[in-house]
Amino acid sequence: MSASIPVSNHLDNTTDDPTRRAPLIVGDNDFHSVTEAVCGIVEMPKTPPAWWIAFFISVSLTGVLFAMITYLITTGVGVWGLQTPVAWGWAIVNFVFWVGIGHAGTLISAILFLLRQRWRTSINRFAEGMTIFAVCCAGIFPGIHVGRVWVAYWLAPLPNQMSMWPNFRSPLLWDVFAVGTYATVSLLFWYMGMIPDLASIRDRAKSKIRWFIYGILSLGWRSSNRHWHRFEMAYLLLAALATPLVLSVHSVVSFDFAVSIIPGWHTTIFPPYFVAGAIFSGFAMVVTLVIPTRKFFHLEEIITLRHLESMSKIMLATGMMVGLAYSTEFFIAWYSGNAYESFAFLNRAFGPYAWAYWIMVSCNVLVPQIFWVKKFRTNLVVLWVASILINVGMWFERFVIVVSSLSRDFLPSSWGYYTPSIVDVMTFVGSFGLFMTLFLLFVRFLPIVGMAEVKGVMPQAHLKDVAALGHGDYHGDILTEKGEV
Amino acid sequence: MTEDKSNDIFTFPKWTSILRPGIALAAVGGLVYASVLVYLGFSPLATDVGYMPTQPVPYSHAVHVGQLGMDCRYCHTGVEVAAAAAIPPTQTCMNCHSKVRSNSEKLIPVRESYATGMPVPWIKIHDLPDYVYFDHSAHVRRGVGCVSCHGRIDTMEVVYQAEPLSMGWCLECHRNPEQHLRPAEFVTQLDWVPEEDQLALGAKLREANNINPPTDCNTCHR
Amino acid sequence: MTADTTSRTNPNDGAELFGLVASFDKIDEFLEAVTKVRDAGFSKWDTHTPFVVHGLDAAMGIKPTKLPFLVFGAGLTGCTAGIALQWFTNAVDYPFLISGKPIFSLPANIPVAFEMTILFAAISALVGMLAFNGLPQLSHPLHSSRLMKRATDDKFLISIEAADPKFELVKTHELLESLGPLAVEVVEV
Amino acid sequence: MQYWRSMDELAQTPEFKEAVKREFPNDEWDRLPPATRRQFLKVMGASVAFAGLTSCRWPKQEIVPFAHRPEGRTPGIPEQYATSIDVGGSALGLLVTSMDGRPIKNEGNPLHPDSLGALPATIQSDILALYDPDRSQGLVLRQGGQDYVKTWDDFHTWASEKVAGTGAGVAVFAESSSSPTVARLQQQFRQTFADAAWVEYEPISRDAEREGTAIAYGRPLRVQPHLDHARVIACFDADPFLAHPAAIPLSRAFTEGRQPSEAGISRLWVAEPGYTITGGQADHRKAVAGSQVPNLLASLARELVANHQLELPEQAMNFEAAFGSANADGGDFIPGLAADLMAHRGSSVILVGHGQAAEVHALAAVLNEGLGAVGSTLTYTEAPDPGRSNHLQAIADLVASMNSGVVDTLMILGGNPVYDAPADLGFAEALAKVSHTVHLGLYDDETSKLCSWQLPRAHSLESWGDGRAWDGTLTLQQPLIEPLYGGRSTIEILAAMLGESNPSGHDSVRDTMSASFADGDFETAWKNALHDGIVSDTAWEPAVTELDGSSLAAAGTALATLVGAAKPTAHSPELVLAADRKVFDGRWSNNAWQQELPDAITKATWDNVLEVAPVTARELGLSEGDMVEISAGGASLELPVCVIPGQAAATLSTSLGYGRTAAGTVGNDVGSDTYRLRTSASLWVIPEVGVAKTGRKIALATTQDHFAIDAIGFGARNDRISTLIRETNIDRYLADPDVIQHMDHHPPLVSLWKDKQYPGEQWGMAIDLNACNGCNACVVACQAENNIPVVGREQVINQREMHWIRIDRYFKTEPGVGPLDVEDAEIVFQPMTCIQCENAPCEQVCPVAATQHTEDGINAMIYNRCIGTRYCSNNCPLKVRRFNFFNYHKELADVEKLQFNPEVTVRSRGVMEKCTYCVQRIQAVRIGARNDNRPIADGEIVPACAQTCPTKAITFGDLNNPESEISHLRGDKRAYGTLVELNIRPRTQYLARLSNKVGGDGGGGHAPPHHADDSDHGKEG
Repeated sequence: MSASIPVSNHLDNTTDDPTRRAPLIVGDNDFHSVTEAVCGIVEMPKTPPAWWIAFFISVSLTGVLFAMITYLITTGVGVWGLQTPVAWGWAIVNFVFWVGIGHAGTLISAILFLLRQRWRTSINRFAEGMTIFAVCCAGIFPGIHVGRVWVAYWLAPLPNQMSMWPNFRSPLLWDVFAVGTYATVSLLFWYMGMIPDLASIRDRAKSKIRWFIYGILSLGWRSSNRHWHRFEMAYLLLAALATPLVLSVHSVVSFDFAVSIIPGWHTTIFPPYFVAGAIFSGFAMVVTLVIPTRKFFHLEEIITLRHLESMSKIMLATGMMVGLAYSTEFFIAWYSGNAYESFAFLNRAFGPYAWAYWIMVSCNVLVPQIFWVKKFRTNLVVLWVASILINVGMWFERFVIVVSSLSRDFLPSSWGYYTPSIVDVMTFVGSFGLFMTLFLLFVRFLPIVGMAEVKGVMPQAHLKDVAALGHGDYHGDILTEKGEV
Repeated sequence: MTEDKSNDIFTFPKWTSILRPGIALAAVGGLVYASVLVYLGFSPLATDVGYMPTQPVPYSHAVHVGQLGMDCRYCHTGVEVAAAAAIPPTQTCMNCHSKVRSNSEKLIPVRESYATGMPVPWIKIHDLPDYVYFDHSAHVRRGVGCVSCHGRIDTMEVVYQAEPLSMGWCLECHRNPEQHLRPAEFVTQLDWVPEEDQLALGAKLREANNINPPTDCNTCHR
Repeated sequence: MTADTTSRTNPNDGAELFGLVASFDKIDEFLEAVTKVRDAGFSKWDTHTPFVVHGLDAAMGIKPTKLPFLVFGAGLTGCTAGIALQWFTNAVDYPFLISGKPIFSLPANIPVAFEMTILFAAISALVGMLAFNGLPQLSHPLHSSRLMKRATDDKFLISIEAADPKFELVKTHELLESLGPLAVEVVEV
Repeated sequence: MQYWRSMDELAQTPEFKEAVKREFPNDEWDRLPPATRRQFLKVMGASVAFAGLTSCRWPKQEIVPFAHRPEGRTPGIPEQYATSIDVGGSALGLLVTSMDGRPIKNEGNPLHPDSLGALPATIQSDILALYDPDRSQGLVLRQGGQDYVKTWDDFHTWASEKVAGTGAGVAVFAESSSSPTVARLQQQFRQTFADAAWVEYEPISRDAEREGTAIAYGRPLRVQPHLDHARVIACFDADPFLAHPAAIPLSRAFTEGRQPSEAGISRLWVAEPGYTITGGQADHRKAVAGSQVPNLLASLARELVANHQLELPEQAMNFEAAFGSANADGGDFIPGLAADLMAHRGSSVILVGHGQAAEVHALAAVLNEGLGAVGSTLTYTEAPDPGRSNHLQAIADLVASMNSGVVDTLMILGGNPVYDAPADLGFAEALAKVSHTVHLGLYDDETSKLCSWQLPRAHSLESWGDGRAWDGTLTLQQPLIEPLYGGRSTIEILAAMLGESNPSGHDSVRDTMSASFADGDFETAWKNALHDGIVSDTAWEPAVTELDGSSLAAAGTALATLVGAAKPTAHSPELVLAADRKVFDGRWSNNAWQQELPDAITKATWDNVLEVAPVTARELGLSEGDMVEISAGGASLELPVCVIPGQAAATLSTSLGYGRTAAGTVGNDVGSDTYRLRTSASLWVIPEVGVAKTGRKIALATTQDHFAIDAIGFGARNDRISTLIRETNIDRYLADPDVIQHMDHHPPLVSLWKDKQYPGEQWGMAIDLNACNGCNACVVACQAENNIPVVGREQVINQREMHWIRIDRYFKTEPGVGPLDVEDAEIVFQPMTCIQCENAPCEQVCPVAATQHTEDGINAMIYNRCIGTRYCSNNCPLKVRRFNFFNYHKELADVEKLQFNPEVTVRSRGVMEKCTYCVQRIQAVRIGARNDNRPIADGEIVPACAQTCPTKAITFGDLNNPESEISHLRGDKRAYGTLVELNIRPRTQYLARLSNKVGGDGGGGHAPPHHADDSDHGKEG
C-alpha cells in the first residue's frame, strides 16, 4: 500500500492525498520486524556508551536535586528567593510547568484514542512514559515548598487525636486530590497498555532473570482473546475517564490562582487557558524527546515524519490558543474597568518583569507561527529547536503569572521584586536530572512503542472483507477502509 | 524454579497461582493494619496515659487527700484565680512537717530546700504542649471538677496521668460539657457523685451559669 | 519446525493433557479456522493473538463484558464518598467559620468529588479487568507451549482444552490439522 | 518546633545550668548571694521549655516551685511596677510588666506627665538592654595589657585611696541626670572633695535652648510649650513630636488641637532641612538648609515688624538691628506664616530646635514675647541646675586639664565620651594621658576599653533611683530584678565614694525623698510614691520672666552673623547631623529592636543613610544606594545615599549613633560613625562638606520601596494613595462631612450567600490617621508583646522583616509629576496591620484551616496548625502576614529569651504569623470577667499598640456595643475601610486625615464612579 504512494524518500509519509490514507508505518515492516525493532532496544546485548554518558549526567543532576532538597528541609524555605509579597516563586512555577508537560501523554493516549486518531499508536507509550516522569517531577515541588514538610500529611483527611480536618474550600487541597488522581490514573493507563508488550519481551527472553522480571511484570498475560476482549473495554473506559481528568487537572491547578483575589490571578479564563498551555508544552516536550530517540534507536519507520508533522500542527493550534488567551486577558483587564486589574497587566508588559513577559510572548506565540510552513514542520532541526523554545516560553508563562502578579498587588507600600536564589535554580535544574534519569531507564528497559497497538493498525492486520464477520470494531476506520478497498 | 519440560522454556511453579488471593488479601489487610497501627501508635492514649514518674519526694496524694482529706486548694492555691494551679512552695509542706514527721528521711529534700532556698525539682506529669493555653480558673470556676482531667488523685499513691489530654479529648467536653459540670462546692471533691442523673444536672448547671465553651482555635492556641 | 512439532508430541505417553494448540500466520485463514472451531461447538477453547484482531470476538462468539457496570458502580461510589467526606469533615465533625462562607456548599466540593469519582472508576477498570481475566496468573500450562512464544509476536493461535466435553485427542487433532495451521502442539499440564 | 511558655514552672536541667554558666562567668555566679541565685533560677527557669517537641512524649520537664513564695505572688499572674528611666537629664515614667519575676515589657506610666501611659519606641526597646548578653558582666582591671577580674570591694578599697583628701587631681565625668539623689550626692561629693572637678556632658544636648533663654532673660530657663492652647504652631528646625523629652505630651496636645470641631483645628508651620515626623504633620512645610534657618526666622521677624507692625518689647529694640539684614526667599511661607501668627496673637507659638544656636532661640523668645505666647502657649520654668557650665564648654575644659596633666584620676560615671565627644577635642588621646581611669557603664564600650577600670552598671530596672520629668514632676525608680550581672548604679558608686561601707540605692533614695515629702507620714507617702511612680504636685511653678535688654543687645552681632550665613551649594553642600530616631546618641546601638525598626521617614533599617534632595542628587549624579564619601575638617566617612523628596536642596542629612566599634554583637560596625565629622565648632550643621562618589552601590535595607521607581508603578501608586489615605481640608470637611465617603466608589457589594451574623462581643479597631504621626511606638510595642523575632540586615533586604505592624509611608506629590521630576512632597502615614476581614481572603485558601474566623470576629492564626504553604500571604490584599523563613530564635541566648511574653507562642520556622488584636490580652480579660460573672467593660481590653500610642490614634473595642467608643468612631463621618470594594469587610477602619492649609481645599474631590450604578461608598462593613 505504501508503495502506491508516490514518495521520494520512503521515510517521508507526509504527503496529503485525500483519496488515500497515508501509511502510519513505512518501510516493508511485518509484525515480526516491528517486534524485533522495539524489543531489540530492550534486548540490546550491550548498553551503548552514549546512553551511559547521558545517564551519568542525569543521575548526577538528580543528586543535585536531592542535595538541594535536603538543604532546604534542614534550613528552611528561606534558602529560596521567596519573600513578602512574593511568597510563591520558582517552586510553584516549576510545579505548574511540569504538570503542564505531563498533559501530553494522557492527552495522546486518551483523547486521540477517543478521536480515532490512529497515528497516536506509535507515540502514545512514549508520551505516557514522559507524562509519568513529568508528574513525578511536578509532585516534588508542592511537597517541598511548604514551610513544615514534616506535618504536610495534615493535608490528608486522616482521623487524628486533634480531631482536625483539612479545609476543603482551599484550591490547594483540590490540587492534592487532582494531581494525586492524575498521577495514579496515568500510571495505571501506562502500565495496562504495556502488559501485552511486556509479555512479548518475556516470551523472547533468553535469560532466566529477564524472563523472571518481565514474567512478573506481564502478570502471566497469555494474549488470550477472551482477555483481549476485556482489555479493550478497560482501555476504552480508562481513556474515557482520563479525558475529563486531563482537562480537570490543569483547570484545578489554575484554580490555585483563579480562585484568589490577586489582580492577574483572579481570572475566569484560566482553566481553558491553562489546559491549552499544558497541551502546548506537553507536545513540545514529546517532540524534544522523540526526535533524538527515534534517530538513536532507528525507529524512523515506526515513529514517522508524519507523526512529528501532526504534532507540530497541534502545537501551532494550541500556541494560537494561548496567544488568544494572552490578548483576552488584556482586553478584559481594560473592559472590566477595574483599576487594579488593568494595572496588573500593564505592569506585566511594561513593568519590572517586562523582560520575562516578552520572552514568553515571543516563544509561545511567535515561534509556533513557523509551523504554517510545511518545510519547517518536516525539518527535524527546526522542529526540535522550536519545541525547546516553546518549553522555555511556557516556563516563563508560569513565571510571569505567579511572580509578576504577586510582586505588585493592591498596596504600593508592599510591592516587591523577586529574585531567585541559587538554590532555586539548582533545584529546577536538578528536576530535569530526575526527569531524564527516569526517561533513560524507560527507553532502555521498557517497550517504548506500543507494539500490540502498532501491529493493530498495520495493513497486514486488516481483512479483505471485515463486514462479513460483523465485528465489534471500535476503531471506526471502516469508511477509510472501504474507501481503500 | 520448577523443572522444565524442555530447557529453553521457563515457567513459573504452580504454587504461584495463590498469588492472586494473596495480593488481594495483602492489599486489604495491609490497609487496615496500617490505619489501626497509626491510630493507636500516635494517640496520646497510647503514648501519655499512665505516665507515672518517680518524684524526688514520695509524696502520697492518697494519704494527704484520700485519708487526711486535705482540700486540693490548700496546696494548689492558684487554681481558682490563675491559669496555673501552682505547685506549692516548700513553705507549704513545712507548715505541717515542721512538727509532723519532722525528721522522716523521706522529707530530707523538703527540709533541705526549706533551709537552702533551693527548690524541690518535681517532675511534671500533666504536660500540655507549649502552644496550648489551658486556664485552671476558667474551668474550676465554671464547675468542672478536678477529677474530670486528673482522675481519682485521692486514690493515687504515686500520681499518674489518667486522661489522654489530647485535643480531641478536650473538644469532647467543650462540645457537650454537661457530662462534667458539677456544683461549685463539689469541684475539688474527687469522689463526689451526683444524686440525680449527671447529664440532667449538667444541663441544669449549664443553663444556670450560661456555660458555652467556645471551640474557636484561639480559645486554647495563641 | 511444523512437522516435528506434531510428531514429537506423543498422544498416549500417560502424562495428563491440557489440550491442543494450533498456530496460523495469516489473519484470514486464522479467522476461517476460528469460525470452524466455534461451529464445531467447543466451549473450553480460546484464541491467542499478538494484538486485537477485529471481528475475532464475533468469530468466537464472545459475549460483551460486564466491566462497564463495575466501573460505573465504582465511579458512583467515588463521587458519593467524595461529597460525604467533605460534608462530614467540614460541616459535621468540626465546622469552621471560613471567610464568612457557608459551612457546606456544593460548588467548593465539586473538584474533589470529581477527582474521587475518576480515581475509583479508573482503579476499578484495571483491577476489574485483571480480576475478570483471572490475572495475574503466572503459572499456566500454555506458558510451557513453544507455539505460544510467537503468540505475542506475529502468530495467531487456537487452543482447545482437553477438559472440553467435546474434546477427543485424535479427532480434535485432526480437526485442527484440517484447518491448515503452521503447526499443532499437544500441551501437557 | 520550639515553643515558649512559663507558668510557675522553673527549670533546672543540666543543659540549662550549663547555659547559665556560659552566660555568666563562674566567679560571678558563685559570688551571688542566695537570694540572687534564687532570683536567677526564677528568671532563668523556664528556658527548659525550649526543649523541642521531638518525640510523641516530649522530654521530661521539671517544675521547680519557690521554696518561699513572696507575699501575694500568684505564679503565672503578671504584675506591673511603676518605675522610671532617665534619658539625657529627664526622667520618663514606666509601668513595667513582670511575669514570675521576669520584667518582660515596658509600658508608659499614665500618671507620669511625660508618658501619659505611652512610651517612645526607644524606651520600650530598652527592656532588651536588661537581658543583653553583651552587657559588661563583672569588674575588670586592665593593667599592662592584662585583664584582671575584680570585686566591688577591690574597687572601693582602690577608690578610697585615689579619691581622698581634697580630691585634688580627681575629675568626675557624668552624663546629665535629673535625679535629686545624684544631685544631693554630687553636692556632698563637691563639699567632701573640694578640689575635684565635676563635669557633665551629653552629646545630644538641649543647652542651646537653655543658653538662648539665658540671652533673652538673663538666666537659664526651661521652655514648656503648651500646644493644646495653640492655634498656630511654627517650628523652626524643631521636632517637638519626637526629639524632645516631653515629646509625648506635646504630640498628644497637638493631636487634641487637631480634632475636628466647629472652631476648626490648629495649623502647623514647619521649616526644616530634612523631614522629621513633625514635618510630616505640617500643613505648610518649607525645606530650608540648617544654616539658613536663622535667616528664615529673622526674615519672619522682619516681616512681622515691617509689614504687620508687630511691636516687640522695648528690651529687644537693639536686637532688631540684627535681623534687619534678613533676606530669606521663603516664597509665600514667610508672609503666610506672619499673617497667621498676627491673626492668632496669644494663641500661637514659635519653637526652635536644639540644633540651632542660642541666639536663634533668643530671637524666638523675643518673638514669642511679642506675639503674646508667653504665659499662654508657652511658659518657662527655672532651669534645674543653673550653676553648671554648658556641656560643650565642660568637656572642652576637662580635656584641656587632662592634657595638661592636672587630672590623674578620671571617673567616668556613665556616658561614652571616647565615642561621642566632639572629634576636634581628641578625648581618646587625652584619656591616654590620665593615669587612673574608671568607667561605669552597661557595656564594655569604646570608652571603657581605654580605661583601666570597667565597672558593670546596673540597668535602670535593676536599681533604685529617682528623677524629674521635663516639667519637674518627681519620679521614683525601683528595681524589678536583682542585678543580673552584679552591676551597681551611679548612686551606689557615689555613696560608696562618700564613705558608705555598704551602699544601698534604696536607702540613698529614701534619704533624698524624706526631704521632699515634707508633711505627713513618710512611709505612706513613700508607699504611694512607689505605687504611683511619681510624687504628685511636684511639677515646677512657672518662672516669672523679664526680657534682658543688655544681654540681647550683646547677642545682636552674633545673630547677625548667623543670619548672614552663606547659602550651601550642591557642590559644597552642608551636612546636617541629628540624633538618630532609633539609636538616639548611640546608646541603643546594640538594641536589635531599634536597629531593625524602619526609620519613620527613610524606612531604612540597620544603617544611617545620607538623605539627599532629588535636585541635589541629580546635580551630583547620585542615586539610591550609592556610597558617597563625605569629608570635613580632615575626617571623612562613607554613607549610602537615600533620595528623599522634601529634603532641602544642597543639604545632606544624616544621623549620629552608628558605626560603633564596641557596642556589642548587634551594634558593631552598623552604619558609619558620623561623630568623627562633628566638631565643637559645628555640632549640628557642618558647612561646605566634600562629597565624592565612591562608585560602590549597596542595597539599602529599607522595608518599603522608596520613591525611585518605574513610571508605571509611580503613576499607579499616586492614583491609589488618595483613596488609601483619605485626606481633606478642615474647611471642606466642616462644610460637607460626607466628603470622605465620596472619595471612593465601587459597585454594590453583593454576596453569593447569606451574610454571617455575628452576635456577642465583636472586636474592632479604628486608627485615626489624623492623629498618627508615624513615630513607630506601636511597632515596638507589638514586637515586645508578641515575641516578634528580629531577622537582621540581610533578611530585611530580602523583604522578610517580621513586624506585624507596618507603618506605610507615602510621599504625596502633585498629580502629573513623574518619578524623575519630584522635588517636594508631603508625607502621609498609614499604620497597616491585619485588619481582620470578616470575609478574609486568607482563610479560604488555607488547606489545613490554620487560619479561620472566631465567634468574636477575629481572624485567628493558629501557629501550631500552620504547615507553611504561604498561600494566605499571597491572597492577603494588604500583605500583612509574616512568614518565618528561618528559625529566627535559634541564635538567641537563653538570657535573651527571658524577655519573651509567656502568653504568646514563639513561632518557629515554616510558620505564618500576623496581628491577632493581641488575642492573649482579650482572653486574659475575658476569662477574668467570666470568672466573676461580669460583662467586659469598654476599654478594658487594650492591645499593645493602642496602649502605647502617644497620640491615642488607635482605638479598640466591641462593635456590637453601641455605647463603646469604637462604635462611635465607626459611625464617624471620617471612618472608612481599605479595599472595601473587595467585600472583605475589614474589622479595622481608618479615620481620614484633616489638613488645615491656608485657603487650601486639600483634595477630596468626588471620585469618578467605578461602575454605572454606583451606590456604595468607601464606608462599609
